[in-house]
Amino acid sequence: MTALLLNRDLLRRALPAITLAVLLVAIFIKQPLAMSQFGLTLMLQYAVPIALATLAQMFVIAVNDLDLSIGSFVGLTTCIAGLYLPTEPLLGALLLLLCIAAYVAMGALIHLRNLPSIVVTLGMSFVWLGIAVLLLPTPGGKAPEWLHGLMNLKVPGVPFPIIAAIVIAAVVQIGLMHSSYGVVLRGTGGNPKAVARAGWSLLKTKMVMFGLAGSFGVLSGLSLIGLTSAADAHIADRYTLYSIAGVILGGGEFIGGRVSPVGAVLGAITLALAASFLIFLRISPDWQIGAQGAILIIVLALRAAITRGSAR
Amino acid sequence: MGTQPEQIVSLKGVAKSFGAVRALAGVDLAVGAGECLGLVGHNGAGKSTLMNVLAGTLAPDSGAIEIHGKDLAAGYSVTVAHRNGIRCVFQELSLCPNLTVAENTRILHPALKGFGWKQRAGRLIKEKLDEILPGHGISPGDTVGDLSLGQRQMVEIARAFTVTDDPLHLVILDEPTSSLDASTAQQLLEFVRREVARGRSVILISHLLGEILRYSDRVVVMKDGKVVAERPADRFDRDSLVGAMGTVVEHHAAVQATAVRERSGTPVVVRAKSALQTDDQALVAHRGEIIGLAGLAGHGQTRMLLQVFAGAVGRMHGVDVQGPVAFIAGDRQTEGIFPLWSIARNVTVRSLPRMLRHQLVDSRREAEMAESWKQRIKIRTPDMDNNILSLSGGNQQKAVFARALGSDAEIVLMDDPMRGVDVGTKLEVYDILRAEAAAGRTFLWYTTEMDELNYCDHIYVFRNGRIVADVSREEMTEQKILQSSFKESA
Amino acid sequence: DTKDKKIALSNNYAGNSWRQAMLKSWDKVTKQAVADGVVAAADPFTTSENQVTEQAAQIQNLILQGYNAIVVNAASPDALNGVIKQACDAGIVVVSFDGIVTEPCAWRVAVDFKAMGKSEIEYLKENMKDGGNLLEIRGLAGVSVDDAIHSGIEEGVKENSQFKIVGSVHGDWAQDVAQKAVAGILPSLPEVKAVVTQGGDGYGAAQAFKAAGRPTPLIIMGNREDELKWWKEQKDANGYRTMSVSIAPGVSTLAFWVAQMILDGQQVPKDLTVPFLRIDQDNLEKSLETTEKGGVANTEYSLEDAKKVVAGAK
Amino acid sequence: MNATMLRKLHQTPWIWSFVGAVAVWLATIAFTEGQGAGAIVTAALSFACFTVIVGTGQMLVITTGPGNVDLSIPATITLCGTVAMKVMNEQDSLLILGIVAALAAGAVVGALNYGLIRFLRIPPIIATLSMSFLVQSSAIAYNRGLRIKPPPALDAFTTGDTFGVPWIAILTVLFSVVVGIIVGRSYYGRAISAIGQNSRAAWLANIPVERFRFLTYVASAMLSAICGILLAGFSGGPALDMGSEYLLGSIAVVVIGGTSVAGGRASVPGIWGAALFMFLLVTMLNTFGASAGIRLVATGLIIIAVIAIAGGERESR
Ligand SMILES: Nc1ncnc2c1ncn2[C@@H]1O[C@H](COP(=O)(O)OP(=O)(O)OP(=O)(O)O)[C@@H](O)[C@H]1O
Ligand SMILES: Nc1ncnc2c1ncn2[C@@H]1O[C@H](COP(=O)(O)OP(=O)(O)OP(=O)(O)O)[C@@H](O)[C@H]1O
Ligand SMILES: [Mg+2]
Ligand SMILES: [Mg+2]
Repeated sequence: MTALLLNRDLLRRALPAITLAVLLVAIFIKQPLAMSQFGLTLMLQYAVPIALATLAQMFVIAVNDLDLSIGSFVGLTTCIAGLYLPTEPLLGALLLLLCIAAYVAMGALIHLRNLPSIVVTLGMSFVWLGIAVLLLPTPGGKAPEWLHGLMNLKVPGVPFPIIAAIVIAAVVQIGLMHSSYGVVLRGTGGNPKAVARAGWSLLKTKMVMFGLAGSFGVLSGLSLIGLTSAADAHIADRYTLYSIAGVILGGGEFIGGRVSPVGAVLGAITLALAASFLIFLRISPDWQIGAQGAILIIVLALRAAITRGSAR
Repeated sequence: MGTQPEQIVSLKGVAKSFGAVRALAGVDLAVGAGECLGLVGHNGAGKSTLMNVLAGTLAPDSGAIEIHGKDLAAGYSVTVAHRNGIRCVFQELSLCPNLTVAENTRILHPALKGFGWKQRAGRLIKEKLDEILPGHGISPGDTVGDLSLGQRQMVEIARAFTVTDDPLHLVILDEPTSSLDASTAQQLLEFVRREVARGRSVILISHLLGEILRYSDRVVVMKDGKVVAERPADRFDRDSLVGAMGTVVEHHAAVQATAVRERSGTPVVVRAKSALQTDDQALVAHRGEIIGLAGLAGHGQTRMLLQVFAGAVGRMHGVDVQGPVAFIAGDRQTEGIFPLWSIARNVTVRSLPRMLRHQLVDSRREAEMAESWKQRIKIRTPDMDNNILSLSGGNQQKAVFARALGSDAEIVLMDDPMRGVDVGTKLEVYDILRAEAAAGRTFLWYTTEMDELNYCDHIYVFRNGRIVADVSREEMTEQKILQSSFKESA
Repeated sequence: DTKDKKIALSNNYAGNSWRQAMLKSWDKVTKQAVADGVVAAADPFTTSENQVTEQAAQIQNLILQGYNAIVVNAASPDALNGVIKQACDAGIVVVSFDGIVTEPCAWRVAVDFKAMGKSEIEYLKENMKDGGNLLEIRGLAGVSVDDAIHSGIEEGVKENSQFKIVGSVHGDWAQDVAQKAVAGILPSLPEVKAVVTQGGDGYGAAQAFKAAGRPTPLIIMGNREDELKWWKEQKDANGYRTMSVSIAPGVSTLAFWVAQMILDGQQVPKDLTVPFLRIDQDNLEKSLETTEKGGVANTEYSLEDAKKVVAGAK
Repeated sequence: MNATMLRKLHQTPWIWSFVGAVAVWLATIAFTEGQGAGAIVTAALSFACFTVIVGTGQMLVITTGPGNVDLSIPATITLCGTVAMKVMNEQDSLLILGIVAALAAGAVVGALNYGLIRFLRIPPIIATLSMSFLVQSSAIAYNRGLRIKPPPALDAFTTGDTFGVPWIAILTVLFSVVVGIIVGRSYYGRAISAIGQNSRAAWLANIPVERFRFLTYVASAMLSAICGILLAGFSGGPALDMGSEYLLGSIAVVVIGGTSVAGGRASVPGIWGAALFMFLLVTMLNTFGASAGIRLVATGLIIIAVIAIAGGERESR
């Protein structure tokens, strides 16, 4: 009985990894070329900024909120990075810090006025986009050299995106899941009243979590412009939905503070790879969009099948 | 207990109102070192409110909070309370379900940080759990959400007694035994006595007067926001205590008077077999019977009730139910109340299909039902349109009770439904149950209180998800039930 | 000789009629080319949203798949440069069209959107001698095409002070959004003599004017069949005059032939310009005839056309 | 007196969306010195209808509990608008058939949404998002974005008005009244509120949880279908991107209108207030002639301001 329970729990935790593995195998079968350092680097490069954005979303979801602005926020940070970092690095860094501060303030506002985060972040998504359009009415800007170099780093033997993903996942996993303050942060999502009754400030935990979300949003923007080498206000609009999907794919839940950083990173990579897989399948353009939906459904249905199969 | 021990806390003239409701009308309360103070009173008397004030989670409207002789009322907060060695186990549990047992321990102790904190937290809570309840089967790595209600209660209590940096002088236990079975409760209370012997103080709130009388040194009785009696425990007996609470007792003898009925006299309305059952033993209920589900907590009684419920509203293998059912949840927080709704809506939700006129809910009939149950089961509120959360815990439970009793259900499933209900109300509810049973309603009643089994016509004892004994009313003795509860199943 | 070369189309959006017509033209022309053995394959790929990152990932996968040339309609002129460079480095010919890219290693089959915007004002200059108030319907803020067309219009207005833009709304290139925005701003505007648009919003604007009970101004159309049909009705009823301009969806086929020529080893300059497709009062009927019902006025290109464009650029 | 009024205000958070709507309208006509005051309201009324219709569906879904949301609304609008126009084929005689076909298509989408959520246990947000991709593809494959004119009767109906009050607005107000009654006083309304607060407690209170969830998702998709038909009639034919602005728009009006995001509490009048507010806000900023960037920033800040003034959900213990 307990063995079965343990097993199911283990399975549940391993699910994001299993899903990813299945997808990778399918890709390798369809396109053996992908199974090389070059191939993996190409396929996974763009998963890095998505993974960072997904982690940003995860911090917010962990305290029972939802961030509908992360996509346009990442867009804005690419604009700031593209415009100022190469020429006026200090100003650029300052502006990026200001962005993070705005996120902290957003968390404080949501907590103090007890507002639905969906509306506040929806409103902020307009604000971010508006500022980005004001800064950069038409795509342009340029990634600073060091950033471009970093994102295109070649490490012999291992594709760089994989190293990046492991490092990112490990740092957040330790910080949030194993550190002692991480417990308080997650507890805020699980039972805020209990955390408050133990004498912790909920305002502070909210602000910390939103600050972390903002920081990872900035990192996502930086890594993104390092790849694209130019900025665009709309560059990451899609990240909002992707990041939410990534968190859920990674085993997170919308309420109750149940999240998994490693899962979220795996979820983000899975999403990125799912799109690649579709391209290898060569579906008629009419159904290429639909196939994206279908693959999401299949991936998640797989989860359901595994958890249910083991539950019996 | 003759000499007055050193005082730890002393509340003076504490008053608190919620809108029109005067929850505390100037209360004085003092706790000495090394004392177990029993606090009793009817549902809504103001016990939890007073404890919330003491724990720093609720600011009083007026009054002094003296700790070790110093008035700290200004700027009093949870942190101040903790720093002064006061902890509280609240009536509604305060653990984070997404965290592990060890992590929940860490939440209470800012000092548990740095390298290896997880091991330290785990050790701390494990030692305490072992001390209270050897063989508890809870590991520090378990996620709290996966534990049963009783286990969660154990964890929270054990957590309250762990010590790191801050001193620990007083632990408030607000109905700690409500979700525990009798033997676990006993172990817990023995532990409380040991702590008290070590010089710690405990405030114990309970509606099980036996516990109060046996384990506390001094008893304080509250009524309508005031302290109405205060005496050493040995100067109270059950009747005088009940009398002090303002309840008139006349029912006691009546229990034995119900005639024992022939089992086969009425048709079978429920037949259910547990999935874990290896033999043919099934739970059977005839119309008009009160069936008791006994055994230690968490041995499959709730699961059986859920199984019967699922069988009644849908289809379920091994379950045959004749007639509409209603369910009374004991874990009211997670499966009972609708927190956004008024008390009235919480009461009527199960009966809405009956209250439709032209497909719309008839608000007059709804109000009528709410009002009549307010009277019958004595829900203490100025207005049934108030939010359900404005009720005291016991009164919330009464609303959940009223929901089922007021419905058209012929079979009522009760999952330890008296949790937190005060003595007076309990006695009245027992009367209602018997009257309803006589009128043909069937009750399946899981209870952790041995006394309540006296009201049952037939009892099934559960162990490890199985029925291990099938006891009729005549054969029933406490001895027999306990024996079967511990018996390794055949 | 390109008969075993493979060409891919990387498209970033398929959610409007223009893109659908573009895909259809591609399909028609390249199927024939494959059947004739000109190239081995010409597969179209499209992403669901107008997103740089999705398209970048898509192009990277196309690189992996070993295509010899990639024809791109890009989501952003600059932001795809990273991946375009990767493609070039892998020896792949990249030809961008419509949404062009600035990466120097790629070819561009460009439409001068700025000139297109300016041509709208120039038309008005000739047909509306005493000038007047203009309403501008723009596309999606922050996107380069919107900015280019807008700057053309702006420049035109600056040079012709008889015109004044009294209102400007963003219609996001979606018919219903444009209609909504126009309907909202219209009551507060003085008399509007003409509406300048970015394509496809003309009919919605006409509806909004009708709903508000205002006289119908001169509305520049965007080659959609419903716009042309409405124009024709007005023309027959009261001699309504306007013009219609847009980029032909079939430009994808031109880009295809350019890619084929490059693969064939021919010298092709990096920057090519295609004229936009313009419909005037006199060729309205003819264009309407050849436009699919509910579709967009279109022209498809042949190899000869492509050669002419290339020769013209040399 | 003042205090009780304040408390009342606090209990009806949807008031604020109307206050916001009136405020931006006043600001607009102050700018134009009164010009077009009535016409702006007329326009707002007709465009708000579409948002209100899909917003109502979204509200029902959101009310059934945290995490429940319908992201397939835009694609469903597109598909059903296309199906309707294609079946109607510009003929009044086929009007009814077209409506039935579109509604049926909507019902199928809703049922599939529910199926993904229930049987494959996919979280609603992803289930409906995935579904929307499939639905969008179906719309593309079905008609490839060609624009089919609505039949004259539909055109006339959707654009008609009486004394400046659009017919569809009258109809939509009636519809809202009916939904208001259903949500407030029918068994279904009570049940989804219960499910939204605590679905397990609802199940234990004998509420047929899954049946009502199914109904809710189907209702949302069918309302999208109705919106698709009306929108196609109103704007002269369906387009592939015709629903895209309702993705976030439908959620925004629901939440600004005072419905609880965490589920359990619905507010029908609030949807109207919020829909009018959103339209008038864009109109105001357009009228002021602000640049796109400023417009976006102001839109965001004003939305946040309105919701912050209205205040969040109170906690009662
Ligand atoms: N947040 C609140 N809003 C309104 N009324 C409240 C609130 N909290 C408590 N009350 C009221 O205060 C009174 C005292 O409640 P309290 O919870 O202290 O009772 P109790 O003695 O603990 O009862 P029980 O035995 O049922 O737990 C009750 O009448 C209750 O309805
Ligand atoms: N055996 C069970 N134990 C606990 N919870 C259950 C059980 N079965 C169902 N539930 C909970 O109740 C919800 C509703 O279940 P159920 O299938 O009975 O709904 P229903 O609305 O009655 O279905 P139908 O529309 O077919 O009548 C489930 O989603 C689940 O959360
Ligand atoms: Mg209490
Ligand atoms: Mg059922």
